[in-house]
Amino acid sequence: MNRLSPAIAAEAPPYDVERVRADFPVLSRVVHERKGKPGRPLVYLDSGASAQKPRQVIDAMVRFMEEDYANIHRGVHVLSQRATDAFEGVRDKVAAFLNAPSRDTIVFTGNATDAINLVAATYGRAFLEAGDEVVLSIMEHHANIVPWQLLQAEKGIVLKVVPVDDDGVLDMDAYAALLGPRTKLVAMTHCSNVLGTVTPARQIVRLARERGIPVLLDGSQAVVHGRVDVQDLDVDFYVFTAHKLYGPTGLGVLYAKYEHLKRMPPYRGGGDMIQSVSFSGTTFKEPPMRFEAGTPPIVEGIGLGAAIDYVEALGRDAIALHEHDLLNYATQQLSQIDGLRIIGTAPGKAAIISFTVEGVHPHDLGTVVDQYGVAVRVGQHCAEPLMDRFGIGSTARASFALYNTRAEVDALVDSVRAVKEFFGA
Amino acid sequence: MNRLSPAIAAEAPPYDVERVRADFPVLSRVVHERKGKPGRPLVYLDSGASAQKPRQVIDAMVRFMEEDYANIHRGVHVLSQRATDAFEGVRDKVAAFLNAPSRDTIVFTGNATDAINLVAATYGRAFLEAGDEVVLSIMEHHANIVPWQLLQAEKGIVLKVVPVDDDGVLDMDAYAALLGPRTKLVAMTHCSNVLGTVTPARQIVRLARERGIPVLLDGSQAVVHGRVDVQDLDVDFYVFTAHKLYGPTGLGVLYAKYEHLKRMPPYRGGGDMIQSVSFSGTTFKEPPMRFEAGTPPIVEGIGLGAAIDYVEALGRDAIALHEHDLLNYATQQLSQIDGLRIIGTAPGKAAIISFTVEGVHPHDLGTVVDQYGVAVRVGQHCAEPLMDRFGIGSTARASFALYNTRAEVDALVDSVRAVKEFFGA
Amino acid sequence: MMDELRELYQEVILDHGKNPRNLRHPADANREARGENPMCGDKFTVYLTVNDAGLVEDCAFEGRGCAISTASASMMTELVRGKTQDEARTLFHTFHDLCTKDEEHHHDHGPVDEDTMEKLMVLSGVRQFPVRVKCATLAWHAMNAAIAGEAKASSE
Amino acid sequence: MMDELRELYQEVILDHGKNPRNLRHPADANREARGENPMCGDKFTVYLTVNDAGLVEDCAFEGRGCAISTASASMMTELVRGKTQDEARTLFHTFHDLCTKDEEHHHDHGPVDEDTMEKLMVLSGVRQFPVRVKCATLAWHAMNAAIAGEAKASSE
Ligand SMILES: Cc1ncc(COP(=O)(O)O)c(C=O)c1O
Ligand SMILES: Cc1ncc(COP(=O)(O)O)c(C=O)c1O
Repeated sequence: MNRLSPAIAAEAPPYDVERVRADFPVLSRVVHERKGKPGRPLVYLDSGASAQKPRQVIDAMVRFMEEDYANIHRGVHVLSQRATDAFEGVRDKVAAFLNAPSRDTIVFTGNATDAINLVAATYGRAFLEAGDEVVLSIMEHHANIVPWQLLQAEKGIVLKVVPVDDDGVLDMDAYAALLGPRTKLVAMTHCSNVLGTVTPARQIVRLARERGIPVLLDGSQAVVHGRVDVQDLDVDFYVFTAHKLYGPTGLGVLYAKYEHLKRMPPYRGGGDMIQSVSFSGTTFKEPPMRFEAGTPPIVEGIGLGAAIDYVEALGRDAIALHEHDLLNYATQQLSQIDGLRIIGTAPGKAAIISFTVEGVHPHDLGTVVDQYGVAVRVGQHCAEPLMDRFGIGSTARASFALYNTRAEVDALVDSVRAVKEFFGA
Repeated sequence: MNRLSPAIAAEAPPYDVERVRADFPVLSRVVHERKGKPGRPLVYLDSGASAQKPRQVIDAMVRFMEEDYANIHRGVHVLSQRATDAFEGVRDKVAAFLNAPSRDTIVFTGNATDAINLVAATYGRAFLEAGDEVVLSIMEHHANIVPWQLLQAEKGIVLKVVPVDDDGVLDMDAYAALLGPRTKLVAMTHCSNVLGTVTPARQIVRLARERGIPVLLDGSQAVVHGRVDVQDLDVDFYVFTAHKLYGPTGLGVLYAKYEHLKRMPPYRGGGDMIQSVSFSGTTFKEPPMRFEAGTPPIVEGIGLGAAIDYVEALGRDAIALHEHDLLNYATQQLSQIDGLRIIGTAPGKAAIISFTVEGVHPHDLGTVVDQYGVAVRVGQHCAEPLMDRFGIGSTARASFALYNTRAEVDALVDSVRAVKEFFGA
Repeated sequence: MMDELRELYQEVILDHGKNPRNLRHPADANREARGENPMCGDKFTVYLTVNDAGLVEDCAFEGRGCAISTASASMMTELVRGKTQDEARTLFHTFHDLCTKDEEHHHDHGPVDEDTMEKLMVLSGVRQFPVRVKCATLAWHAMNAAIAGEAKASSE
Repeated sequence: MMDELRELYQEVILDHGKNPRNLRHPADANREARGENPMCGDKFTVYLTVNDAGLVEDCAFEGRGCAISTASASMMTELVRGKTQDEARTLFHTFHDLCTKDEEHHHDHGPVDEDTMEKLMVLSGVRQFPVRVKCATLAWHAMNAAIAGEAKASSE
């Protein structure tokens, strides 16, 4: 993610959030309607868990299923050709989205979790040995912890954990110090789903590359909040998940340098990833097909293509600017609430705010603000080690997306005040 | 799959295929329209590769994305609760569809391939050792071959292959003879995607169970063409894929006896499958959650639920009866074409017809009939060993679904005749 | 909407949530079990002192969670104390039904006195908030596990 | 629609498809490479006899596929024979462009005589049938691999 330069900001057309909201059917929903009671307009501040889908994405999936659907890669008939072209076209689109050097570096998976497991199960299992070290951070999502722990249990690799300071800033000195002769991989978040911290990806990669260590970045949150250029980052593996990018569930993306893909053994076995099958010996296709076994999430691919088109049309810088404004405003408004503590105050962070309120458990807070129509996530956010680091069991988290408004920030703030009143906190 | 009893046939309401067709938007499509030329109505005979989706499935997915979408399992807000209830409700529906003893025996995966890989990578890797034997058949889909070959390469297990006779009937004597003291698993198709052969699943399971050997059945084709009762079959693992059952891409199902799931180590690591994560030790959830890492194919789950409702509403026996009629009619009509050879003539087979035409390569046939609007699959159908068994490189395959008609069979037959004329064969 | 919230967070619950009773580790406890809710990170340990006659002489807990789970744990310790193991089990199953099932599906798990039943009813306001049911039943599962001699509540 | 089919299956293709030329394994072949199309199962082996001066003295093939791939292999053997290795490579790249790229994206890979070009054009009718491009280029990839000294065509 590049920082926004003021030049870009000045050139940006005015961002019409109301027009944007009209693209998302669910945003006009009223919740908690009950016999005779009017209910509350939905204030959706849980896009960090999963983003809502614009009409354009839904329509693209519907149109595809109504007009061009067929299984791909194996058919000579017209629908299969059209479906194959459409799906493989999305591979080009994803490559362009990440500025990947070639479409063959893009592997489709089930979600971001699956993409990281792919790397652990193929690259990790093939090239890491007992005693080899994988460096990750204390703020990783479980998706970027547990696959390495499974490898640890199987192969005896060692996990090294980079700490964060009290603001949630990655300790780069500690990071540099942890890189050693046994370090065989760095697996690090590009943006924390709890703290909003954007990690200094270029520096992370540079330090590792100087020592010949490959780097995987978990971009599940990062691609949503800013521009990503895998060539500029010179990163080895980059992972994200479609459903957080306003796209469908059931689809993730792994970018990997072709030189790695080329060496990696297969992940799952089955149709579409083979060159030739016989009981005396089976051969596999070249990447990326080698890693895509069976019928892929075809319709979901079409949806992701539409989602990328959608954010590109709005403009990724414009989106970042809009979210930045929401982040600033929300930070300022929430900070005025007594007893409210924001967890994660790194400079340049993404539009994610985790917080606690003294005297109120996040879970109770979540239930009460929900009654006001405000959807925030409460809990550990799949980042238990980070919770332990901050000595808390859980937080409430508001995450902002391209369709949120300042009025929704106000609704959040009002509902948190109501919570405090309700619990006398 | 139970054979249809005449009693059921007599009671069945008349099957209104035109009303059914109206549910599938794509079926009214015209293909190969070109400047001034009218094009041909689509004759979709490739449902064995992937089935088209009824309006009911598409609508359910759209409605869910427009009204109730959120990430599941982790939210206290109303959308997350509704989404969780809807998605988990599908688990109940799938359990009922297979007559599974409990919802906890249903694991969602990415597709059927993923489901078989799950069993190979967890059950197989944990409980099979060098020299242990897995028995499968010569007519397996690559999805039920390659995962076992990967395990073979890793652990030195041995694959034993049950042959078929010239009709494509599984050689049950050979099967019984192959079951030995080292046999640790039987992995067998319940219905061949090439031959249409329905394997005698109860007998397969019974023979194995007498020797204490667990059985996996690949039901990817079987669930589409008939009723499946996993308890009646007493099968250990049962696998299918949503997109062939008129449901969405990106979703597969594994049924497994709970006693197995309970013992199986995790598959992929990540969020949602853990009980507690820390760098000093992570614990996993109970099945089925242990096997579902990260954000699942949520919207796809909703679609599968609607697909199951759809086939149940039409009546699975009524569908089977309709397909049976198409199969008989097509077999009879195609058989009248000189030089046409049907590969797969097992009694009681499902509505799938593979064939070759003397003097015409299937690939050329596919291209020509496509120009007539007829979509058949040509190639190896991900079953290369079976092709070798029949001494052919590939076949053309027409597969029939609940929406096909006798008129479409006629269109197929006419187009094949045109092929012969075209190539002077 | 505040009606539903008041239904869930009745005064007695807010009180027990803020000032939990029996939040301690009894030195003579001879049974204990942990319960945890992976969604919110709440963790409780429930301690029982069961005498030779099978009477629960003491019941206490450690850990902290949301208002619902804390209040439920606190009230539970008061309800279980002085009951036999069988009666405690009855309470667990009765309460579980109250929280998770429509009335027509409630089973008769054994007699529960009126006063206790009233308290269970208060806690079962959670039924209107399905996602909070795990909070309300967390300590109860642990208690039930402790009686069964398990170290960990099996349900989540 | 039959127009397009006739465009793809021109008489010369149907002829070469049915009666492939140079379908044999030359005893003096000193280069060979396999090519296979996993979609349809077609497999070809292409044999070259290259002399010290780099001239392709003989070109032949074994294996069988669809009319398109067989005809393409057959016609290729005739076109490549008597050409230098460099010329054969030029033919491959020129043909590949014809089959896969719009005219404005064709590169100049070297001179191709008119007669040969005409035959390549006939084969490149496959451009209208993208899914058949692999058939038309299968043997060519193998030929190109054989020249490069590889045992297997790398592209699919
Ligand atoms: C018998 C059989 N098994 C497995 C599969 C694999 O299904 P999927 O590609 O959805 O994983 C298929 C379909 O391709 C099949 O027909
Ligand atoms: C930083 C981060 N990594 C990984 C994931 C996992 O994504 P998924 O659940 O789609 O696999 C998430 C979201 O849950 C995330 O926020």
